[in-house]
Amino acid sequence: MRVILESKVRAKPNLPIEAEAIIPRNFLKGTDLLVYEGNKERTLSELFWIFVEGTAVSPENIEVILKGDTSRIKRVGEYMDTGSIVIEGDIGMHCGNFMSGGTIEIRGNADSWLGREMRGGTILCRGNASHYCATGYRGEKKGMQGGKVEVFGSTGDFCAEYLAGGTVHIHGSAGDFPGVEMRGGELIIEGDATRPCGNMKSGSCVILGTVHDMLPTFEKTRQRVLPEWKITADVYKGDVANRGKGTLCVRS
Amino acid sequence: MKCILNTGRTVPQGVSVEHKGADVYRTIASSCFLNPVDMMILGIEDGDRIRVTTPTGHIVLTARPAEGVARNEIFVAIGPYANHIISSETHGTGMPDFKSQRVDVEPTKEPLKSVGELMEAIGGLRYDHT
Amino acid sequence: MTEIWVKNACVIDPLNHINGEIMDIAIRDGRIVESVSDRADVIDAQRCLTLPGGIDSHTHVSGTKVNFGRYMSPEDMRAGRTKRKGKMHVTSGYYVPTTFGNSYRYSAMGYTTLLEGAMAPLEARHTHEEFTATPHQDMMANTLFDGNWAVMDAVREKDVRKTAAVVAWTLKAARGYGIKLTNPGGTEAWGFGEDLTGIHEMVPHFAVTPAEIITTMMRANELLKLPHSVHLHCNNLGKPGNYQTTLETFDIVPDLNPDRQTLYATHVQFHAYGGGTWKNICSKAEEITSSVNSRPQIVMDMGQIMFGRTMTMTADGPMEFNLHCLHHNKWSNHDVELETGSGIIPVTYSKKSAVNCIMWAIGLELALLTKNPYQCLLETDNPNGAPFVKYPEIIGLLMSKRYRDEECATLHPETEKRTSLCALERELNWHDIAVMTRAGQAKALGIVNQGKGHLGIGAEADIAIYPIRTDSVDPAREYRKVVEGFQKTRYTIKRGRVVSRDGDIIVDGANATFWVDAMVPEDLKMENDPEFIKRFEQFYTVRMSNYPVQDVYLPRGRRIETEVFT
Amino acid sequence: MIIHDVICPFCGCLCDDLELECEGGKIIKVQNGCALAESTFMTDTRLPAPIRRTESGWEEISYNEAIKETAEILQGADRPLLYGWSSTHGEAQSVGVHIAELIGAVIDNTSTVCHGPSILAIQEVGHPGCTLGQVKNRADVIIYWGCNPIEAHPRHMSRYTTYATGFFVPDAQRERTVIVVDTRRTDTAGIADEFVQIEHGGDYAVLSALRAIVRGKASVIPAKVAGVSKEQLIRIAEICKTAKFGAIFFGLGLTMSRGKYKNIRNAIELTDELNRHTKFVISPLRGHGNVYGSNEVFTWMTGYPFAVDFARGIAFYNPGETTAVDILRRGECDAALIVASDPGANFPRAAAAHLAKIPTVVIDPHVNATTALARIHIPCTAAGIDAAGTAYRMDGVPIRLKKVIDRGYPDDAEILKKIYDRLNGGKGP
Repeated sequence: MRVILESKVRAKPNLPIEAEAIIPRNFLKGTDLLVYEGNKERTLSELFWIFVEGTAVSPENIEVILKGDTSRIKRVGEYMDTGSIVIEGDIGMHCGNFMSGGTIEIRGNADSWLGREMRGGTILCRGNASHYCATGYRGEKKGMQGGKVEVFGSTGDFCAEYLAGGTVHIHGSAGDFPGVEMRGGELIIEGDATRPCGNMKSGSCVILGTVHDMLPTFEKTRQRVLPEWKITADVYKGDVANRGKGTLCVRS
Repeated sequence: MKCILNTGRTVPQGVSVEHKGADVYRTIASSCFLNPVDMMILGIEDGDRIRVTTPTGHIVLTARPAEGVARNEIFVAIGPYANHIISSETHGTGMPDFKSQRVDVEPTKEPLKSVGELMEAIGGLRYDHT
Repeated sequence: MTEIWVKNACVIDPLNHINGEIMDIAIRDGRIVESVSDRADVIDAQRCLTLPGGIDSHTHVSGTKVNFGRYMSPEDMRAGRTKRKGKMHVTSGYYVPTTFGNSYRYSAMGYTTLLEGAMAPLEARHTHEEFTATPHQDMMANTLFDGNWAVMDAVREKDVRKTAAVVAWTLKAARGYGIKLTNPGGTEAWGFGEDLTGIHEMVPHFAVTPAEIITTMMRANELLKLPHSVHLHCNNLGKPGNYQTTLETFDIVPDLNPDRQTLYATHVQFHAYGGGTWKNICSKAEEITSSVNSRPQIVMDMGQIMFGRTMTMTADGPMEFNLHCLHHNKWSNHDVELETGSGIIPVTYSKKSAVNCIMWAIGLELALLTKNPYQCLLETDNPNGAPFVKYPEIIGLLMSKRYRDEECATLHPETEKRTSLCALERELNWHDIAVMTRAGQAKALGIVNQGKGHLGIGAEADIAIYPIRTDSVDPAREYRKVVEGFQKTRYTIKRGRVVSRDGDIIVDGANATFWVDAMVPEDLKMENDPEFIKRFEQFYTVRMSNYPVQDVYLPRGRRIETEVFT
Repeated sequence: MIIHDVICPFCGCLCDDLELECEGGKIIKVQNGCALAESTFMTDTRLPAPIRRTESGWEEISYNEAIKETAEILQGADRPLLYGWSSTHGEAQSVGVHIAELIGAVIDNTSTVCHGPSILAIQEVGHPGCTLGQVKNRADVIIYWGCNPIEAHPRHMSRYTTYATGFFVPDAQRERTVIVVDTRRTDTAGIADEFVQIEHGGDYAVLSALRAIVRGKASVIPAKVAGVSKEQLIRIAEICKTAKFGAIFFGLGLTMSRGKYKNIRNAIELTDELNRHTKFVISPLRGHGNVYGSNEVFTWMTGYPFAVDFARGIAFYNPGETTAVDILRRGECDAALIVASDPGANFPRAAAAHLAKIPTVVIDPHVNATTALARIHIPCTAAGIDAAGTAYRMDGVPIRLKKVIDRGYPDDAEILKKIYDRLNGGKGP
């Protein structure tokens, strides 16, 4: 089954919409869902043109497609466990929060907190992702714990903060402090990064581009060939400031 | 000249903070402190005007020498002048780069604006009162 | 004039020797009376369990430390959020809820009076501000004296009268209720990063010992005729082998008051550890309870822990730092000049941890091994051992051996070897629970004559009606029903108004704050003591005139004046 | 008339030992205060009456009209923003939170552009701190990092640190070592025993290096970190480890520079590490007089110290998303109520500009830059001058601000209550 949601023109287009109801499973029972625009409750149909094609008996066969201006829509795919969501343009904050299964594809850019506290499943972002891509919530000890986030563009600052499990793969560059407070999982940055892995405890990070402002508290241990990336990398252990035992590999 | 814009509180700024329409506040909030060597390179003297530019916009300030300011850094008291050119990006933290805005500094003859003018430039209407 | 007629109530009112009688209760203008007019609102209790309003005699719900626990825990705030609903404000938080969260949830459980366990006098104003935002319970604040410089000076001079004078001045300034000692002397040592390891060790720079502080304060407390006794958090909290310190402390407690205990020892579970390391820690609940069973001058509370995530917060700064070094989670510390300290860290009590399982068992052992329920009160040192919303589960555990056995089966196997819990057959009855959750507290806190903790004529009409039929529920078998029943009252009545129905608050709160104005002879008034004033102005960072809490902070203050001593 | 022990409401020090001389409803002399205190009390010019911006300019209106129109603006809004709060008392802040909860607003206070990042750091690692008297009575090592108390908190050093006589530090100037860390050689740096000049944006690296050195891992550290020599770092670490009681105070140099809250987190973790050797505490130098009070009040009422979003009925918090600058910069809010602060002057232009595009109401005793951006400005009392109320000092000590004179203005808490009542259909909170 295919559910196409095309955003309607709004009187106040800057108002954020919170739409955690947009997950494949919810469309099994129809499209009578509630979302929020600013501090007002709205029905899905007030904000979207809704087209449903075909039927489904189980949620894994449901595909939700978002069209139009979706850059202010937050929480799409929150707690999603199966099925797929395709966003043709940009998507607002918190897309794929707490996601545990299924696939989200964003053809445009993603705003901050993409895949926050994710447990499983896959998020593909064809454009750029803003700050706090694949991270956690304020004060919580663990960020993303499982699954995969792949960003084909670049990310903003604090990417993969508190990463505890799963894989984060950035094809472009990451901003300041990627992998800060990391305690597990794998972070791959094909482009450049500034001050990577500050205060990391555990986990591994590979950076293929240039590292700016490498922190002074990483201990260079050896060189290693990384066959999957076809490079030789300097291998650092750290963060020493934090009794950390993480691995940071930077192209030699 | 490429510099980093640093802002902060000062006693004169604090003393006049509730008198934003007053000339004294304008003088304080539009003063830009530079390292004397940088001033020499720019070819400006104490009291000359400079134009400080960022991707957000530009502002005219009065240059003042200060030994304590590092080379390639400028210091302006917190307030509407500095904020006229500081980006509103917060890096997801809520806090703009009040102390690490990259700027371009050049001498100018353009006049200083008043706080009222700055507010009117963004759609406000000054209320004259001191 | 408002009147309520509660009929068909199955009342347990231990202080009035009523145990399960079906009776009616008449309420007029906030008090229990002989009879009401026929215009009274009628509540049919339908033979449900009806008790005096619950009293928590040791909880952390208001003030600097509690609020800092909230401030540093956005991850907990999102755990318990509710929307505005009728008279109810928004609430957030599970183990450190907002003030309204605390008030609503306590009220839903039938609690109408709370004693905040620790208030630093310098920051008392903060506690009182939060009291007014905790509207459905009458509040009182234990006032911290453990590292008070003026007290330690008087103790060193062995001057009980002077000690009493300092206490009286400070209680009045802070609008406090009673004397709290938290790791006496230890919090001062922590000012320079040290701690004390026993009650006979000298406090650095002050040349007094915890034993001297405790003893002198007990005498000063009785000299001042304070309603409550000294309220003590013993030294060495949470350390394996600390039961010896606890027993030594109990040994120095005289019996000075015929009406109530001379010492209230709080969260004793945390002070009842044998062994010498975390590897060989074991229960010493038997030793502790046998001491308490032979000493009517001591009342303790359980300090029960329950499994799950919570926050520890105490004035015991050094203990929190030690705990932080074990847990490596976030740590806050807040020492208060000339007075005390405090520390906060989040913890998770896990069934996989032998230590945590033993702690859990010890709390229950204390309650089951104490013969007189008036001597072991039920609490968790909220939120240190667990958030107070776990009280109904504790009641269930105490009333049902079967429930305990089922829980024990899921615990670390060491629990059975290093505690005696599994061997204890005792199952507490409804009356015991009523004592341990209200009558005992009222007696221990000295508020029976304020009309608290009982349902006699003239008492404050604080009443909890639970959806429990004691004639048809067998708590030993149907413990789930007991737990559920105590989670949500059918009615909570506070000072003669129904404030909560089936868990929902239905009116705006109008609590009172009790505080003690202890009278001292003219020559002992500290506000006239030049040496005291000089030292105050020199070493505090607020002026003495700005220190006392103004009356505006207690919109419904209830001042309790004591008789002057000679 | 002389009034003793008056509290200055200007900065987070809340000095409470001022002497004010009043005559005929006017303050004519301030003693014991700094220059900031003197101007706070002496040159207190107010907006005389409520004003409204119209097509043809500003016009005076009555309080009733102003309150009615404010309520209408807020009532109709889909995403109202209530911002400011730090220069007024807790009583007004608390009504503000109730309004936010009632109408589903975002409420934020000035810590958002001040020590908000410090709060984020504390939420990650906690805060080993103390009241200022502990520092005064015990500290033999004082570190000012990224702050300039001589300019921003002029009496901090004489009341609480460098020059204050303490119980265990009777000869303060000789017995206390003062370290200043900054990118600028400020006046505060001038009085330091040790000045550490860091390259711009290098605080995090220097803090990490210090942590490693304190842990005995100096071998990993390169010869220079962000412009600071390894020798100096080792010397600083040694001074700290051998202190009897050390206190770090930090300011906007850490919160506003690159990395923001990560700098503070690192400083807190350094403090934590030092506690394994001796006693160490750390504290932010809070700016506005009662900004800490706004954090306290917000926290006990909503669970969060700032940036609270009630749009969904429950309280939601996520700085970067629910913070005032972000909401304005994204053009989200469609009405604003600004109380006791001046975002027009203190927010980046793009954020301030949005206030002029939407109906904005200012409640503040003084005309400020935001006035020009507002539709309505309602003058009120100034807490600590003509209104009494609660304020929290930078270390959490609550102090009652005094009303020293009467100038005939209504209290902002009263104005806010009236707005609340209108919004709530005439019923109180």
